Parts: sequence; C-alpha cells; structure tokens
Amino acid sequence: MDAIPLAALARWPLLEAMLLAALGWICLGLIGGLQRSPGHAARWVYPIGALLAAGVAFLALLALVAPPLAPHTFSFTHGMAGFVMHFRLDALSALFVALLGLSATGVSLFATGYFSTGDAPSGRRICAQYHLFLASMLAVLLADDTVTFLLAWELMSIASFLLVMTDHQKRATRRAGYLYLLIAHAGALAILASLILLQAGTPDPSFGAMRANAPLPERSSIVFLLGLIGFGAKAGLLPLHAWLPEAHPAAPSPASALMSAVMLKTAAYGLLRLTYDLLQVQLWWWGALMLALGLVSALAGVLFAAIQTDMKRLLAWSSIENMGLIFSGLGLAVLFSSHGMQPMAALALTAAFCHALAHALFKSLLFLSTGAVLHATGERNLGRLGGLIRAMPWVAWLTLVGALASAALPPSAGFVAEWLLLQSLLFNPGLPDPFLNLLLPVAAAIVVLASALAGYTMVKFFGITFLGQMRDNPTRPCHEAGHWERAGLIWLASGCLMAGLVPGTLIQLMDPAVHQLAGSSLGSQIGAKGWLLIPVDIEQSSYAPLVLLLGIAAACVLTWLILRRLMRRGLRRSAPWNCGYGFTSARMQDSAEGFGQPIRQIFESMFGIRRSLPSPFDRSPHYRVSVEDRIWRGGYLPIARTVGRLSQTLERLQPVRTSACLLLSFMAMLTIVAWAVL
Amino acid sequence: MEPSTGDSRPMQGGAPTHDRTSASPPALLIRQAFPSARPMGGELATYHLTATQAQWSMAAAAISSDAGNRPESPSRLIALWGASDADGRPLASAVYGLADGLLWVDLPLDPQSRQYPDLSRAFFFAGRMQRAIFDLGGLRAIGADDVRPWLVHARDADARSPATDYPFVRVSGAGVHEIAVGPVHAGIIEPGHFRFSVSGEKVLRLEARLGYKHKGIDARYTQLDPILAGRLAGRVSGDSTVAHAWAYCMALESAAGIELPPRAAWLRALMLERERVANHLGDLGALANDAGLAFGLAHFSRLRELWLRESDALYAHRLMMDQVIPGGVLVDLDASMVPRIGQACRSMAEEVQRLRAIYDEHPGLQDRFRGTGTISTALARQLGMTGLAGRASGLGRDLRHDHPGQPWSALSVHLCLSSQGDVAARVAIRFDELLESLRLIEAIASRLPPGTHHRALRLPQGHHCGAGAVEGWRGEVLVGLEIEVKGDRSRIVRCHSHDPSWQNWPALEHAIIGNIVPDFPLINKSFNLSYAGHDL
Amino acid sequence: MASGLAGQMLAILAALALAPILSGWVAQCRAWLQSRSAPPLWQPWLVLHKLFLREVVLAQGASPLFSAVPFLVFACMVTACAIIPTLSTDLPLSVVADAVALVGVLALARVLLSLAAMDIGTAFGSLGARRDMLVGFLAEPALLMVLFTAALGAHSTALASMVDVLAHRELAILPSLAFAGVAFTMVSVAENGRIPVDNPTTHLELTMIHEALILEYSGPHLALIEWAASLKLFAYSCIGIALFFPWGLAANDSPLALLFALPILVAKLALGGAVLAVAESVSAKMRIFRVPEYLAIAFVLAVIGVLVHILLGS
Amino acid sequence: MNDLSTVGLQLIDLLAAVSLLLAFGLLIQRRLTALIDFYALQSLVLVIVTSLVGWLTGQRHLYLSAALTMVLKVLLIPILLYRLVRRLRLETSHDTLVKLPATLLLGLLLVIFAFDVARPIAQLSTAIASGTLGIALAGILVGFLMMISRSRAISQVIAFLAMENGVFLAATAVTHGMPMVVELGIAVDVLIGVLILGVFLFHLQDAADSLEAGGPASPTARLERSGPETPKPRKARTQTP
Repeated sequence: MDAIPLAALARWPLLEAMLLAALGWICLGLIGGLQRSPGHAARWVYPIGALLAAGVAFLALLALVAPPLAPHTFSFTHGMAGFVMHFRLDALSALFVALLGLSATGVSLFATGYFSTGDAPSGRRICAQYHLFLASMLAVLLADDTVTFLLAWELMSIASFLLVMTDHQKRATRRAGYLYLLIAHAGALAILASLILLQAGTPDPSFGAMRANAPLPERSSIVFLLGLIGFGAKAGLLPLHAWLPEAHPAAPSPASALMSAVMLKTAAYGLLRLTYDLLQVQLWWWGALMLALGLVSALAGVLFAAIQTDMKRLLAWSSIENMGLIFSGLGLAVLFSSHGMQPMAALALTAAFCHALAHALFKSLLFLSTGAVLHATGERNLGRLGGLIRAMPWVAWLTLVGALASAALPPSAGFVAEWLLLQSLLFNPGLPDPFLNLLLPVAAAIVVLASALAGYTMVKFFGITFLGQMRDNPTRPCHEAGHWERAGLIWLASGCLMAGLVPGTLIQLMDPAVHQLAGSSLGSQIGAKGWLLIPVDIEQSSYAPLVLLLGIAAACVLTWLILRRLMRRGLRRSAPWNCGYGFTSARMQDSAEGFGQPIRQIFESMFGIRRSLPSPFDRSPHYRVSVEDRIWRGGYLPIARTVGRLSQTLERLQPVRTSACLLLSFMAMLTIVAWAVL
Repeated sequence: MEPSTGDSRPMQGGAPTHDRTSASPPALLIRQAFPSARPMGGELATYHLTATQAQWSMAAAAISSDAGNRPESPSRLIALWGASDADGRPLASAVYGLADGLLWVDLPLDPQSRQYPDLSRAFFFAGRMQRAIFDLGGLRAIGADDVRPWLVHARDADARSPATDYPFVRVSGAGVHEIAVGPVHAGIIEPGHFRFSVSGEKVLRLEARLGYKHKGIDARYTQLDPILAGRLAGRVSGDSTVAHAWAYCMALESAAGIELPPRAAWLRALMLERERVANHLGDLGALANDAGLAFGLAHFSRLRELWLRESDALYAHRLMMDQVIPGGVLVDLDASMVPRIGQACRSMAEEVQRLRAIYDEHPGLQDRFRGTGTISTALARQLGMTGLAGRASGLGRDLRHDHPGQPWSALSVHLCLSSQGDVAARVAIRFDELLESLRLIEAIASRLPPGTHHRALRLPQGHHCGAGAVEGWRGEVLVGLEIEVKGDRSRIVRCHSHDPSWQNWPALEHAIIGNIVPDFPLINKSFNLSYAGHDL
Repeated sequence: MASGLAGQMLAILAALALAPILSGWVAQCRAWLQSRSAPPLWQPWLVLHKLFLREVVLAQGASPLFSAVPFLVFACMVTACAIIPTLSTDLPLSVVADAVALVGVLALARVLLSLAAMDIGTAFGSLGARRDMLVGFLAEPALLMVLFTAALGAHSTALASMVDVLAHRELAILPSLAFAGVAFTMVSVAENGRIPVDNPTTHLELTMIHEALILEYSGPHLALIEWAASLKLFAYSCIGIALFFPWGLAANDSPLALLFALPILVAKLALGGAVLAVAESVSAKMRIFRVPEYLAIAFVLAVIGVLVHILLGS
Repeated sequence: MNDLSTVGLQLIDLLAAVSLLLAFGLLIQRRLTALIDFYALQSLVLVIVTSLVGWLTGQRHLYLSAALTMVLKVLLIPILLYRLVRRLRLETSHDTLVKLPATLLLGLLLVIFAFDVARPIAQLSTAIASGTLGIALAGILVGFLMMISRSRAISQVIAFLAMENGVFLAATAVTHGMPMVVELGIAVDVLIGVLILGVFLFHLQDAADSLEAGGPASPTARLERSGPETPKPRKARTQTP
C-alpha cells in the first residue's frame, strides 16, 4: 500500500468503531440471554460476535499498519458528577486488541457449534456472560483512566468468574471459582492501590494526567510492585498462580480459551501500560524481578504441565509456562530499557509480543480442541482417551498444528517467539552490571529447558489423546466436530501457521507498538522481506521459516515420488508385532501418569509426591500416587488456615456468611474507587 | 550366624550337619512319625515313604515351620509332582531337603476326587508346581488360592473357543499400564511371556507366563526303557545336560541298588564342573553385554568357545551330551590328557582373573550391577530359592558341600556365598564358582582314582524307587524314579525331572520390584533360568 | 546462484551418500576393538537396499501420520544436513536457518517420530516415545548451550558465520570451547542413541530407546528412518567438526572447491567415527535414570562454557 | 607482547578451564579410583601451567616448583591414595550426601559467584592471565562444595587436595611476581599432604572402620557400613567343611 490511503486510514474513527463493536457484543449478550431457545439463537448470535471480533481485529491491524500521528482518543461524559470515561487507542492497545480480535473470531466461530446444544438456562447465561467478557476485555485494553480501567477490569473478572462457575453444581467448580474470585480480587485491590498512588495529588483520574506528571522513583517502585502483584496475579505468575489450574478447566472450553489466550494477556498489557506508559521510568531491578518471576513460572508451569492427567489442567499449567516466558521477555525489555539499550529492548519486546500472539492463537486452538474432544467423548481425562485421530481427523490434525506451536518447534509461531527471545538473551552488547551479565546465559538455559519440556508435554498431550487406541472404552461413540467448530479451529490453526511462516511481516506489524514503548524497533532491519527474519544482521542470525518448510516439503515429496517409482512391493496390513503375543489391549500403552513418570522422578524434589506401592504378594494390588503443588501446601494453606481461624473468631462476634463478606468487600472497593474519583 | 546384618560370613558349625546321627528337628519328628521310613540306597541318603493326607500335611507343616523358625535351617521343599503308580492310581509326590538327606513323600490319591492338600501356603513356590500338576494330570490341590492354568495355554485347551488373554493379576490404580514382552524376543532366547504392570519406568509388578516349551517329558519317560531314558534326561535342559543325566543315572542306580565305580563318579564330577565353567563363562559375557559392554561379551565368548572346543576334544561333544550313562560314564579320561586339562584350567583361571579385575573396576558396569534386582536373605528364604541365585542371597546350600558323596568329600568344595542378593552378587558368585570349579577340575583330573569307568547295570526284579540329586550350575537338579522289572522286561512307572528354575522363577518377579523396566533384562540374565527345564 | 545451487546439491548428495558409510565405519571400528571380524564398510547401504526392496507391513489401525512420518523425518534430516556447513560455508541454504533453528528442526524430527511411535498403541511404541523425549528434553538445551558458547565467540548464531570466524581468525584458543567440547560429545552420544545412553545393536526390547520407537516400521519406511538416523549422526559429526575443527571447509560455493573439501571432511569424519567407536567400546550402557544426570552434567558444563566465555571476554 | 606469549596466555586460560572441568569431574564422580585419577590429572594441568608461567615470565624457580608438584601431586600422593584405597577395599564410594543435580546446580551458582568476585580483583592486579583467577577461584569453591557433599573421609581429603590445587593455580596466575609466596605455598603443600597421609597411615594400622569422617566409628556406623546402602567390598568367603 502506498502512503496516501494509509494516511487517510489513520484518520478513520477506529476507536469509535471498536467501542461500537464492544457495545454490539453487549447487545448480543443481552439478546442471547433473553432468547427462549438459546441453542437456536447460538446459531446466529455467536457468528455475529465472531464477525464483530474479526472487524475489531481488522480495525486494530489498520491502526497498526497506519499508525496515527497522535493516538485516537475518545471520552464519554456521564451525567453524574462530571464522571468522564476516557478511551484511547495507541499502538500498544491496538496490538493487544488485534490479538483479542483474532483469537475471539476463532473462539466465537467454534462456540457457535459448541453452544448450539445443551440446556437452555445455562445456554442463556453463558451467552450473556461470554459476550460481556469479550466487551469487558476490549474495554480494559482501550480504557484511559483509572475508573474506566478498573471498572472494565472488575467486569472482566466477574464475567470470567461467572463463566468458571457455569458448572456450579460440582464442588470442585465452586472451590475453583471461589479461589479465582479471591485472588482476582486481591489482585484488583493491588492494581487499585497502585493506580491511586500514581494519581495521588491530582484530582484527574485519567491516564493522560498521570503521563504528564510522573512520580518520584521511590514512589514509582511501590507503584510498580503493587502493579506487578496485581497483574502478576491475573497472569498466573508464581506464586499467585494457584487459581489458574483450577479455574481454567472449570469453565466451558471456549471460555477457557478466551481466558487463557486473551485475559492473561491483559495482565501483560496492564503491566506494560504501567511501566512504560504511565511511569515512564524503568529501574533495572524491576526488569530483573520480572525476569526471575517469569523464568520460575515458566519452569514450574511446564513441569507441572508435564505430569497432569487432565487435558485442560495440562493446558492451564502450560499457560503459566507461556505467561512466564512472556514476562521474561518483558522483564528483559525493562532491563535493557533501564540501561538505555533501546534496540535490545525492542528485540526483547518483539519476542514477548510474538510469544503473546502465538500463545493467544495456539492456546485457544488447543483449548477448543479439548472442547471438541469433550463434546465427542464426554471425557477430558487423558487416562481414558486415545486413538481419536481415527474418529476425528480434522480436530486431530488441526490440534497437531497447535501442539507443534506450543512445543516451540519450527516452522510454527511458537518457535519464532522462542528464537527471538534467545537472540535477545544472547546478543546483548553487555549490561553494565557484570553479575547480571553472568546470569543472562543461565536465563537462556532456563528458557531453552522450558521450551524443550514443552515439547515433552505436547507429545504427551497429543500422543495420548489422539494416537494409539482408546484406553477406557474402545467402543465409545465419538464423532467429528461440526462445521462451525472446524471453522473456528481452522481459523486459529491457519493463524498459527501464518504467524510462523511470515514472521517478518508479523514483526513489521508489531513495530509501532514496539517503537512506542522502546523508542526503537526492528522494522528497519527486516526490510521488505516478510519471509526472512533478520533481527540484527544477516551475518549474525537469520531465519526463513517459509524456505525451511518448502525445503522439508520438497525433500519429502521428492523422496515419496522416487520411492513410488522404485518400490516394487506393495503394502500389507497386519496385526501389530507386539512380540508375537497375539493379544493387544489398550492397557498396554503409556497412561498419562506413566508418560509423566520420568519427569516426576527426575524433579521429585519439586513436587510433593505421595505414593503407595503394592507388595508383590498382594492378591489385588493397588498403586496410588498423588502430586501436589508445594506452593499451595506451604504458602496458601497456612494463610487459609490463619484466615479461617480469624473468620471463626469474627463469626463468633457476628455471624456473617461468606457471600456477604464478599459483597461487603466489593462494596468497600467501590467506595474506595468512588473516593479516588471524587 | 545372623544373616540380617548383611555380612557375608563363612558357614560355621551347626548349619549343615554331616553327622548322620544327629538329625535336625524335622528329620527326627518325621522319623518318629514314619517309623517305616528307611533310607534308600545310593549316594544320597533318601528316605522314601508313603503318607496319608494328614501325614502329608504334617510333614509339610513341620518342615516349613522349621525353615521359618531357624534361619540356618536347611529344610526345604525341592520338588512336587503328580504321577500315577504302577496300577494307574494317581499319586502326589513331594521331595524335601533335610539336613541329613532327602525325604520323598508319596501321597496316593482318591482316583475320583483326585485331590491333595495344598502346599503353596507352606512353600511359596509350590503354587506353580501345583498348577502344573493340575494341567498335566488333573490333580487338584485343595485350598490353593491360584488355580489359573500354568503349562496349558488357552489356545491349547480349546482350539475352538476364542483365544483370550491369560488372566494376569491386574494392578489397579491411576495410570497403571502394562508392558507385554514375548513370547518371541528380539534376541535368540527361549520363549516366555512377561507382563509388567508399570507406571512409566517404575515396575509395580511382574508376572511371567511360561509353558511355551512344554514337551511332556514326564510322560515320555514312561514309554522308554530305563537304561535308554538317560538320553532323554540329558535333553531336559541343554545347558545342564550333565547334571540332569547324572541325576537320572543316580536315581536309577539307587533304584537298582548298585554302587557306582569311584572312577565313574569322579569322571562325572569332572564333566559337571566343566559344564558349570562353560555356563558361567557364557553368563558372565552375556551379563556384560546386557549392560551394554560388548567388550565383556567378546572376551567371555572367546573363552567359552575355547572351553567348549576343549570339551569337544575330550568327549567328542561340545556340551558333553550322553556322556553320563547308567552305571558310569561313556568315555574314560586318557591319562595323557590330564596335563592338558590342568594347563587349560590354569590359563583359563588367569584370564578370568584378569577379566574380573576389569569388571570390578568398570564404573559403568558396577553401577548397573550394584543394588539391581536385590533379594534379601529373608525374602530368599521365604521364596525357597536355591542354587546359585540362592547363594547370592545368602542361602548357603550346595549339595556338593552339604551332602558330600563321591567325589566331593575328597575335594572339600568351597561354598561361595554372598548376602547382597543383587546382580553384582550373582556376578561375583559366578566368578567365585568359576574359579573354584577350575580348581576342582584340576584336582579331579590329577587325583582320578583308578579302576573301571563303567559297570554294566543289572536291574533287580520288582518295583524299585530311586532318587538322584545333583548340584548343577543353576542349582539342585532332582530326579525321582520308579521302575518295574518283570523278567527281562523293564519299564519306568514314573519319573520326574526337576529343574532348580522352578524355585527361582518366582524370585525373579520379586527381584524386579523397585527397579526400572530397562533393568529387567540384566536381572533376568543374572538369574539365567531355564525355560525348557521348567516347562518340561 | 547456479553454482550455489549446484554446490548445495553436491553437499546434500555427499551427506546422503556418506551418512550410512559413517555408521558402517563406526560399526567396523567397534568390531575391530572387540577383536571380531568386521562387517564391510558399506553394510548399512546393503541393509538399506534390502529394506527398500521389501514390502511395507503396516499395522492395523495405523493412521496416515504413521506412514507420513518416515518421509517427514527423513526430509528434516536432509534439510538439517543442507543447513550445516559440511563442505562449504557459503551455500544458499545456510541463511535459511541458524543454529537455533537447526536444533528446532532436529527437535521437530524427534517429536514427529515419537508421535508416530505412539500411533499404533503398543507398549514399546509409547515406551520408546517417552524415553526418547526424556533424552531429548535434556539433550536439546545442552546442545543449544554448546552452540551458544561458540555463537558468543563468533557473535553469530548462523553456523556458517561461526565456522568462518572460528576458522579464519588468527590462531586463538578459546578456553570456553573446552567445556563446550566435552558437553557436545556427551550430548551427541545421547542424541544419536549410542552407548552409554542407548545401545544401537541391542536385542533387548525393554532397554531400547530408538529401536523401540521404530519397532512397528518395516520395509522402505524403516529404511528411511534408518537412513535418517545415520544422517543425524552425520549431522552431529559435522556440527562437531564445524565447531571444534573448522579448518578445511571451502570458503566459496564453487563445485571444485567443494570437491577439494570432500576428502578433508571424509578424513575428519573417519577420525571422529573412530573416536566414537573407542568411547562406545569402553563404556557400558547406563541406567535410564542416570541419563538425566548425565545430560544435566553436559548441560551444566555447556552453561559454564558460556560463563567462562563471558568472564574471559573473548 | 608478541604472538607467542599471546598464545601462551590463552593456553594458560585454557588449562585453567580444563582444571575447572576436572574439578567438576571430581564433584560428580562416584568412584574413588576415578577421583584419584582426576586429581592426578588436575595436578598435571597445574604442573603445565606452572612451567608455562615460568617460561613466559622467565622465572627459573617456577620450574623447580613445577617439578616438585609433579613428584608430589602427580605421582606420590595419587600412588599413596591408590594404595590406601586398595588396602582398605574402598573402591566404591557411595558417599554423596547431596543428589547429583542439586550438586551441579550449586556448582553452577558457585562458578557464577566466583566469576563475579574475581572480576574486580582481576582488574586490579597486574596479572598476566586475569581470567585465570576467576576460574581458579571457581575451582576452589567447587572443591569446597565437594568436601561438603561427601561423607567419606578419603573423598574429603581428595576434595581438600583439589581445593588446594585451585589455590595454587590462583597463586601462580596472580602472584607470579612474588616467588616467595609460591615457594611457601609449596612448602605448606608438602607439609599438609604428608600430614594427612601420615594420619591416614596411622589409622590404617588402627582399624578400617574408623575411616569414617568424625572420629572412630560408633557401633551404628559400623552397622551402616555393612548394610546394603554402603556395599562393602564383597569377597566370597569360603569355608572348608
């Protein structure tokens, strides 16, 4: 595209259009929620939602392709007490909005098929909550003042909490929802405190005012730390991750997909907004702290993912790993920025953004395919699945794309992100602090280890679900996913592939956002070659996934053609070899626990493992093994016990129920917000 | 001696009593209970008696409680089998080992119910023998827990019914899965199916499924002439042909009541030790190979080949098959060969010592061997282990040492013992026994008594029973035999060859517990049990 | 461009031809060291030939993934060999992927093969997949750290630039490469399924890693996988040569220069193969749970290599 | 400096790295005989470094020191240790208290720490090979770690000797201008080595059991030694009936 239409584009009311889309989602939610037969309504409500999401993504990409000279802003005055809602669309928001839109399009397409069956009351509820969730996330990304941001943030938390509680008859779900609400709430309070501190002194709650007068460094640090706690809790960073592996599996699959793919990213967005945009200074230890937390989360997340037996829990832990890697990239960027190394910061930011985008695509793909499997078999326990590639080839092959991306293997999008992160870890011109310099290679080692373990986890995930024989009930009826579901999966899978194959174009798209934050960007090096990725210098490193894929494909096809010509003998089907025993059973394949056992054994000290081995003399032997999160046992439970004891004491004074407690605390928070505003 | 301290100590006083007059408690008890029991002729003191059901159970209880109460007690069950006597009535037979010899108990059964009291509660490994007895003759142990088929496979039993998997014990619990290995293995070994219940690499349970090499040896004996049946005995298990043939001949000679010429006994011992050396050489190489050290295999294979060629030169057969014949041995040893044998033994011992130093010093090999497949002394006693594997777990039993007949009494056989019970211990015992055998061979060859090497066997008229037990390289090989001679027609009424593998196969299933899957081949090889001798 | 393509084709063909010979050479050396008579050098080629002529016996219930993977794995290995500077540092495909991407391609092949092994649903397939991934997840980071050590020295992760810098600068001894060299040797032994990590000649199903993975493959499929395995050994050998003995590679892409580089490569491979055979002959296979320890050692050594490099600042 | 000495300096760095590599080898090795071999190798590296420094700086007395090291640490002490191990049948040393990966991780952290500490010192000193100091320091710390992580006295002694090798390396690299220190180091070296061995030989006559660290073994210690956890050298006992 040449310059003139671009300039014209930049003047388009993109922000207003996006806000309209958010309104549209809310309306859709209301309509869907009021429909008498939600299954029927789902056929048109969700596709319209998907269309809106695609529109939002398109608008956001436009905003990235034609960066406006000044960010789009929009303010909306409410009649009461001069209450003004500010919205703003800059490159950073646009990037995350694009991520939201791209991911939500696929998820909504999938949801069309997914929610067209099922009972009416929950269908109505889900429809309303789902669209509210979408709108609130968009609002979080576009909000430009404390009140709007926090309102949108709380709305997002509550909508997702309600989605988690969909299956509230189950005790585990209630527990998960409660835990989620608790931690989300605590996080929101931390964010609130952070923003109030930032705003202190001025009556104007808008972010614009904050930008204008940045606080003193010591106060900045407190603001940052509070923000890190708040956003870290939402992102599932250790040790505030406890809610994530509980809450994500509890929600319906499309909701899990959105939570994992988009909602977690809003945390990264929020922290970036805080550190780069509002605080405007970066201290080196902020970056180091983020890096350390990110690496610990990445390693712990993937280790726990490797030993899970529930598909969704596995994916949830894997999300912790990916958020850890994203935060490592962000931390690295902050570290570089604090030392004035802008090009390196740009590289690290690009890596983090790439990872965020890749994760948004492949994780929603994987969660949706879990949903498809759940629909087809009624089962999401890996120990009972197997061999689904035969019954549902579409889902299986599309999932394979996501799994390869999640395993950070070329030529997928996940690999581009890992590659960029490693480049930024290795080729720094040397930080002024020698100690940090020595630690960065160790960080690189941890990143590599986490990615390799992700490969292990994904082989387990895909292999046990889709390959081999059905473990539990060989005659279990299962069916291929419907058209809508497939469409959603295809959308996301092709997104994964595209992002992986033309990383140059991708990075160019991200450039405005990177430039806005780091003051430098990679775009100049990439040039016009979308297929070739050269972050610094062609002599230093380059990567051309498209050529790589073509090379592999060409070798593959050539071999096949030659072999077809040369192979005289045909092909014969026979029973598997199996040492000539003659009886095979599905029990002879690795179970999920079995596949994770080496990891359990190697990293035994990291897990709290309890097992009881059967004696060889037992007539009916039984094997028991349980793994628990040590942080949960050592960190949360004592707190919970203390709180429990406290509340018991309180209850003696005044019998209040938990829900009332929550209501009170929510009211208290609203009061604080109101106080801050007025 | 307190073996639970784990220290290896020489066997001291008390345990194996060679004074025939001071019998151990169960022997006394049994002699009081069965005044009619009398020792049969032959090299080994064997008491043979026919019991009632109550006496059968009493004997088992007395022997098992003695074995349980006194750690050093030599009382044990050696073999259990079913047969029919001269009139075709079913019989259950058990042979026990006692301090002063063997005790052979026959239990005539009711031809209709065909039941006998269960022994598997008293002796753990008897369970499988009882299942085999049922498969072969339809005799059922009353009150046995496990009545699954053992030798007979589902497909053999009823070819028309759909083949079903053997009901292996299933380990319940989250994530337990199974690995099925065999019966056809990638290496050239005998067939057997092993079912592991595992979680990942951790072995939770192992069950072996044998019987693929069942050939009906016991039944075939009854169709053969007693003299010629020695050839069949030599083919029960090819790697212990001398031991099995000798055990058979010993049984026949004891039934016939003849004294073996001293030179023949010495020549048999020579062959038995040669067989032990050949097998230990092969196993030591194979053990290193299973641990991935092909160097060890190459050198021990070379030594074994040299040794077998030497045997070939001496006996015109590499494995010395059909050399032991009733009444003596087939070929006498030429005096001119004696120096050659001594020379071969010395050079072999030297090479073995050198390889042993390499094995002991090799960190990778020792890491694989040590602590792998451990069976404690207490467990070994509970399982009733025998032979080489038993000695590696601290059970100091060796027929050559405990009941030294000809020529062992003159040679003072050293008992090689270890209490560690792991693969390393079984390797060490092999090395020790190998060197000891080389010493014995040299001693036997140089001190061979003069005389004839074969005395023609004349079978006496009537019914005669005989038992023979020989310490083969794997453990004690036992043959129980009853012959009937009418005029010049002689036949075998019943005959049973027992291989020590019966005792040690169940131990393998215990040795693997707590180990990981890839260690199984090594543990299996360290036992190196016979499939053919067990499946009969 | 044309000569570049021709050179690239030559490099690929050399890899395809030499890889089985390298495996044969290692087997030959091992046999000699055990005082056995050795199979001929071209024995792997004979095996490939035999397998290519056989029919494919496909297990019932094998999905298309199972039949596709041999081709994919083979193609990945060919591509990897094309990326690595075997004969020259100036070939067109070398810009396509740097060292990190190369490790990615190797990991892709590993993951695909493991998935295919799980496809039939037998005990050995999933057992092999599990073990192979276990070796892989630790070997891969260690390999990357080794490559980073060299990359820091050359200020580039592109293999060709690394070789150029390492080979053509004035004589310099990099102490960090001592660590990297030890770590690399350990990793490549593990990655190629050699003793002490895996035994390529074992007949014991329960101890197998690579062999268990491919137990259900037959005929041309098996031939492709075996060929890919030998290509992998070749690729690792060439990486090792490129990092630690980078002298003698052609600096341009003219076919003549490549032809001159070929004998040097063959000589270096022969030496490397002999060293591998010696190392294999004197060690026993370790327990599967010693492998993580072993690879952890390699990993830590590689990391220390990077640290030493940073300390010495060279 | 001319090219030759540049290469020499790089060689010193390389040898220091090899010495650290061997220190790690000592840290992870389980078998005592291999430990002794590694120690001898490390000492040999030290000999080469010392003579190299002597050659580069032209200080003849360093040759003497190298020769002393050669005789004492490459030959005498390993041979004595070997004899000790053989005599006491201590070939296996399953005496690591900490799991191997944890040990490695600690070792890695120590290396980072050592490098960080050494950097400013190296900048101050006028050493010919400034990087060597960090590596030598890391070697010392790794030796110390080994000493902590082992329970057997003899492995601790080897760890101590390896640590002392690191000190010597650091001294050679940094204080090549101060020959007295080096000489003194050697003297102390010899003294310590002889002392330790003397103590050992004294104990050798006393009883094998008291080789456990922490004085004469209690009855429980003796029990543990013969238990399955610490396999005693197994020699089949024989008996004549």
